[in-house]
Amino acid sequence: QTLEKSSVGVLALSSSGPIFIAKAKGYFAKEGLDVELKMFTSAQQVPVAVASGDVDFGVTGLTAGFYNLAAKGAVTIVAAQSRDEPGFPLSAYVATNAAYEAGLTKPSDLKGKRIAITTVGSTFHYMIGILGQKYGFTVKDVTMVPLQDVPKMVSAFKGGQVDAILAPSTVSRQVVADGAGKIVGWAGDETPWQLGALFTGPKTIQQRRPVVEKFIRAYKTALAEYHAAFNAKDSSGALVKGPGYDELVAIIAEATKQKPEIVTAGLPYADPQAKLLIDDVVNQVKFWQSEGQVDKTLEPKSVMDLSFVGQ
Amino acid sequence: MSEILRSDALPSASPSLSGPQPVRFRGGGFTVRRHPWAALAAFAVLIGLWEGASRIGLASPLFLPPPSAVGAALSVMVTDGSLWLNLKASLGRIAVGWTLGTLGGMLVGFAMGIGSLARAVGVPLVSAFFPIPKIALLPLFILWFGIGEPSKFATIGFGVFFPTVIATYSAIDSVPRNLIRMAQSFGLPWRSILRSIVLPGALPGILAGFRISSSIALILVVAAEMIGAEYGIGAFVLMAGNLMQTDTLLAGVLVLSLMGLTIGTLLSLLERRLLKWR
Amino acid sequence: MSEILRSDALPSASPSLSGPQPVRFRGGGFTVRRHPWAALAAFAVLIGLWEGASRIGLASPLFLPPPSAVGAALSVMVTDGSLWLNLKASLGRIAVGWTLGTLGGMLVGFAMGIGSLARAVGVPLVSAFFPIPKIALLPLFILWFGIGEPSKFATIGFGVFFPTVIATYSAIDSVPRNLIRMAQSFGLPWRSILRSIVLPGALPGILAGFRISSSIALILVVAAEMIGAEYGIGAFVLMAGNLMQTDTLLAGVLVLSLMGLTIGTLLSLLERRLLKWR
Amino acid sequence: MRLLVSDLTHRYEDLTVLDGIDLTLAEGEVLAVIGPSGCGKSTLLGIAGGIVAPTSGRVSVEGPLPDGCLNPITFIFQDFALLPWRSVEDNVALVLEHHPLPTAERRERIETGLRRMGLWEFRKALPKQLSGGMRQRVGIARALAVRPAMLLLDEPLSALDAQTRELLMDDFLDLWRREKTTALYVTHNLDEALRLADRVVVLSRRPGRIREIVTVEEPRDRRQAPSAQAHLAEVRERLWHLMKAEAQMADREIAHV
Amino acid sequence: MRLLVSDLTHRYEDLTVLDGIDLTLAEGEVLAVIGPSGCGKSTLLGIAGGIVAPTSGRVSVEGPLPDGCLNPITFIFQDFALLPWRSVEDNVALVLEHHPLPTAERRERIETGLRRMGLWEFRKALPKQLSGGMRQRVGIARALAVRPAMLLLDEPLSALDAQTRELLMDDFLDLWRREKTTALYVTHNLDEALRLADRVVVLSRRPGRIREIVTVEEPRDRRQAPSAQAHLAEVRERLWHLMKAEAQMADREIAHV
Ligand SMILES: Nc1ncnc2c1ncn2[C@@H]1O[C@H](COP(=O)(O)OP(=O)(O)OP(=O)(O)O)[C@@H](O)[C@H]1O
Ligand SMILES: Nc1ncnc2c1ncn2[C@@H]1O[C@H](COP(=O)(O)OP(=O)(O)OP(=O)(O)O)[C@@H](O)[C@H]1O
Ligand SMILES: [Mg+2]
Ligand SMILES: [Mg+2]
Repeated sequence: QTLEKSSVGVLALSSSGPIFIAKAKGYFAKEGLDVELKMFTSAQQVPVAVASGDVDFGVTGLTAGFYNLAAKGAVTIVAAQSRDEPGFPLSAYVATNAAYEAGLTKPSDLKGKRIAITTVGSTFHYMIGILGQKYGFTVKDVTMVPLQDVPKMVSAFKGGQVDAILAPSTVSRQVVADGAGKIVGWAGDETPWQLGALFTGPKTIQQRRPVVEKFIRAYKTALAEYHAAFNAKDSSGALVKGPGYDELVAIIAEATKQKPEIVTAGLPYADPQAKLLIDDVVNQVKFWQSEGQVDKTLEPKSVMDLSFVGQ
Repeated sequence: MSEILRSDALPSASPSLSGPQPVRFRGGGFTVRRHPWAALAAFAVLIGLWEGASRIGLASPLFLPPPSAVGAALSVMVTDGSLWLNLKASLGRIAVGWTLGTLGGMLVGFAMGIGSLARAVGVPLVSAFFPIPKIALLPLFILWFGIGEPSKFATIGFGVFFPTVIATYSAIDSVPRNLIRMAQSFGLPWRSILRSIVLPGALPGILAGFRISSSIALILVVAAEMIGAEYGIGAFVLMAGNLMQTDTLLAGVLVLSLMGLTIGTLLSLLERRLLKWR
Repeated sequence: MSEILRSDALPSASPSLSGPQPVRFRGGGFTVRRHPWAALAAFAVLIGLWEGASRIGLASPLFLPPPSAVGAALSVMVTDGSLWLNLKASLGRIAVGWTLGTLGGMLVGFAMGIGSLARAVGVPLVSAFFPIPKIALLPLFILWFGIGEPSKFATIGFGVFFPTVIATYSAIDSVPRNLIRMAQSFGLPWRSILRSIVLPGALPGILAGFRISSSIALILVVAAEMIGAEYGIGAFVLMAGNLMQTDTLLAGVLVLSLMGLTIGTLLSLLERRLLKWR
Repeated sequence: MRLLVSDLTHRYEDLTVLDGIDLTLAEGEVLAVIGPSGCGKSTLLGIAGGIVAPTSGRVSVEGPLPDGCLNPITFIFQDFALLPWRSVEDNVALVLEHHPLPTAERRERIETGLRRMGLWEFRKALPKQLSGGMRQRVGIARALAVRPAMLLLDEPLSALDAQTRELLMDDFLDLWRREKTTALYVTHNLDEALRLADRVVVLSRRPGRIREIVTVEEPRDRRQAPSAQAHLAEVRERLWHLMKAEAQMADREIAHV
Repeated sequence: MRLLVSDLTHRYEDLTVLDGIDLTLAEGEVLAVIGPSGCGKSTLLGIAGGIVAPTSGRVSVEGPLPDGCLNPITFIFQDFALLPWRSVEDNVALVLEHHPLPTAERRERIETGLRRMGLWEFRKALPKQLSGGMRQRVGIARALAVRPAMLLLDEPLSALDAQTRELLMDDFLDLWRREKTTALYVTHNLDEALRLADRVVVLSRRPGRIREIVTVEEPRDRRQAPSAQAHLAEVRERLWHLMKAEAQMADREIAHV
């Protein structure tokens, strides 16, 4: 029996772990799919690749660009990826030493500061937005400095040209270890939200619905395994190693070309049923619309097709 | 014989022309005729086809938004003031960076045009630095000058500097030697020769250099604004790209094209004013 | 009277020269003398000063690594094979993109050079597209051609296309009309005139265009590689900048400079071969 | 070959350049055309050679063609019009390329022309390697290669220095002594016209009209003799008298402030 | 002013251009220099004018200067050497600018020169708006503005067409009739030399040596007369005889294969 060909665009990050697991442990093959992994270097590119038909599926963080593609009917969310969740250190607010001494000691102090982000419309931009929603300020109250990529954010941070950055855990810890700044909070603790999703093109859903169903079944199997291994907590609320922990870390380390200890330090939370934080997705769309970066006519719920995960 | 004559100007089958034969016209072709409306028509047809293709769904509005969408995006830019904001930021950067680079380049170019030693030293240095794409130096400029305006000025300034140096010293080289000899033969002092002959004689070449350096400045302002710029046409286009707003992106590109055309037109006016004598 | 004569070629205080007076030399200056060693000396002094400044701690090695560190970084690139890997990637992209853009540009340029209608339509279109910095179109190209090689080829190809069009049709315009008239007066057919006169006559202009388009290709390969390329000198430089490895960055820049110089030299050789007749 | 020009008028857009020209060239005659700058001499030649289409009027030719004539009406240009990228022999070959000739004849035509102009040892040279005089000799060799019935010469010597000009005038005299090719010879130079032409047409300043046609009685080959000088000086005087005022005015008219 | 050239030799790097030139220009004399291309005529003039430094030999001047002379030795150039960005009057003004003159005198010098050359109505024109002949007239007006004691003319007419050349020769004759300025006149053109010069120096081809100095007996103003033609034709014959072989060889020597 020949396997049906399919492809998925991913970033080489731990958050794509379930895809790596499903591929490595043969869950796709079990469903009769031959899934090719295509690695991309930035979150912008994955939905574009889906939209242009280069790949069938994509898993990555949700950005304003993504919703614009969704608005034009190029992509649809079909399942959840990772999310920011209390107790899971994924993205940190990091203050420079100078800013810290000047009183930037907790996330709410970010109001009125210069913050480096990658690009306008990125996940970091939204995280500032929801932080503001929580503490009563808007994006206009901070100065966002778009620097295209994380390394440049770090150099601007180290050079003292911004007061703070929002950065992934590994980067944040490295910055702190270098003595260049202090972590003042974690986005997961402050503002839990739906960081990423699995998506495909509406055409694929229409024309190859069985493939989508098979893909998501395999994905959910891997996701459940991932959740059990990495997201388990003991009664005190501390994280513990779940079943198959080392095997799965090895798979992810191999796929992301990272050292296992780096991988273990930044494993995000993922819902075992691949269920989405629907309210947050709606909030995201509304936020981008209020920022003027997504078409106002977009109906927030229309970006999702939840039939596959049964929500 | 008749074989040979067949391909001739005179349609005759014999080596002698009996009666008078009119001389056949054999010029023509290779002349430029004017088609004053062709350009307008071409633009109209192009835009019409493009709009039509979008309307009947041949081109997805995501990949190629119709002209009407681009126009709408542009009018949004105009009404919400972002056009002016971004334009101002970019034009300011071009003005400062270009002026710095041009002044420096002309100074060095003049030294190289007049002084043999400056030239001997300068030419190889310039040829080594000139081919380096200045965007490759962006990371370095960010390290040196930070992510603020100075690094953007530096990127544009350095990009403009080298072509200006080359244009200036070549322009001085192209000042007719016979004019200098003439001035010497009338006993004009060195400074007069420089002021009255070398400078005005080098002007056309220097102005031609401005044309090149201004288009380089336009490229580099876009590149420089990709890093750490809040406003600016480059930042705007990049943002539109990131947000997958192709209509806005094309509106930004249109603005860039108009900026380039405007700068070019201004330079032409300047040339026509200053070089009336040509 | 003596007042007037004082500033003269002839050192005399009276309106008559009593005895024979030698004619005073008043030429000189404004001539280019050669200083064959100056360039080498300048490079040596520059590198020496730079190295010295780093050694005695005047310049921080992070911001301006000494030449020795750059050299070391370069030799690491050579030994670990990354130089070759990155160079190969960039050169491949330049080769494909430049060739596509040049072929297309020459085709369109020829059509515009020969056909009046093609010109009437083409000139305004080209002048509208030419000033757009091609990096601004990168997001669009990624959308159209994906993030792989095709979008990089397209960026380089489009960047090269427009200057080639302009160079080609200007080159055809600059083919001396008198040669075409001569050919017509000898009854040469249209195709012969095109092949024997227009084509070779346009060659110098086209080759001069290659010089511009190759340097544009070099800029654009760096720009294109800054977005989603694993290998390539542009990606390499960007990565070095991101990692704050200024020595590696400068090594990459050095490689770019050498690439530019090499391409320029190759074009000079080509010109000298093909345009021996000038 | 004879040339018949009748009631020829030419306009470039609004600029009338030639007005009512009537002219006949007899078989083997050398007719010089002189006239102030811009009076339409080159235009007249272009029309006679079929590379300018006249606004109105008739231009026709009749009479025998030389053996092997490939291009009855052939130009010799002021700026030589050599292809700089072709060697001397390839420049001559150019005008034979589109004719179906046996290789031997093709080679023979090239060699004869070059030898006659003393260029055989320079056949591999590029134009830039030659002096102006030799370049024009290549132009002549090229014209001879097509065995023309009529030569149209547009100031063929005015790009040369005076001494080379003297040498080339001898070459032309030699050519007409041997070949007797009909020729229309445009020049600014009275002395040139007086050395080479049977008759001299004087054109008025623009729009060019025929002011007078002066015949030089002395045969071409005897004009160097001291005995001929008085007659030539007289013709020269007459021509210069016809020309002077026109030339003065034409010279000032070019200026536009 | 008199010019004395003795044992002059000039080399450009390895190329010997002039070899052992001895020459004297008498007060008010017009001496023509003819010789084949590249024989060093312009170099000789450059040395006499002090803008080329000779390799060896002496060049000196003596004698009275005209009233108000600002630049005793003054050039007139083949290519006119006008500043294209300056108007006619400003081109003349250029050579007065570095002299401390009263404004009235400055203006008077410019006006006199321009009026004499018939350029006063064109004083605001740019060079590109003038014909070649008028451009050279500006060159002459400029030279006159400094009241020169000696004129060095380097083929001043060879960029002009033959008819304009005739007109300008009359201007020169007029100038020497009035001013009697000593002049060294380089030309390729025998007829020009015979019209304008008192004596004609014939140079050999490079390295230029003096082959002969021929005196034209007939006074300059009477040379147009029919009675003078025989003598002039004879001198011309002699000069051409001296030149012809040199010119032929020089013409071929320029070619390099
Ligand atoms: N293709 C053209 N289009 C418009 N005007 C032209 C064209 N060719 C020539 N003229 C004008 O027509 C006039 C006559 O030109 P033509 O070249 O025939 O004069 P000419 O007598 O040969 O002058 P010259 O002695 O300077 O060679 C000139 O005023 C010239 O500017
Ligand atoms: N600055 C220079 N450096 C080297 N060689 C030169 C220089 N100027 C002239 N020559 C050469 O010296 C020779 C004589 O030059 P010059 O200009 O004096 O000749 P000419 O007699 O005026 O020639 P023509 O009649 O062509 O004007 C020529 O072969 C020329 O190439
Ligand atoms: Mg003409
Ligand atoms: Mg000379």
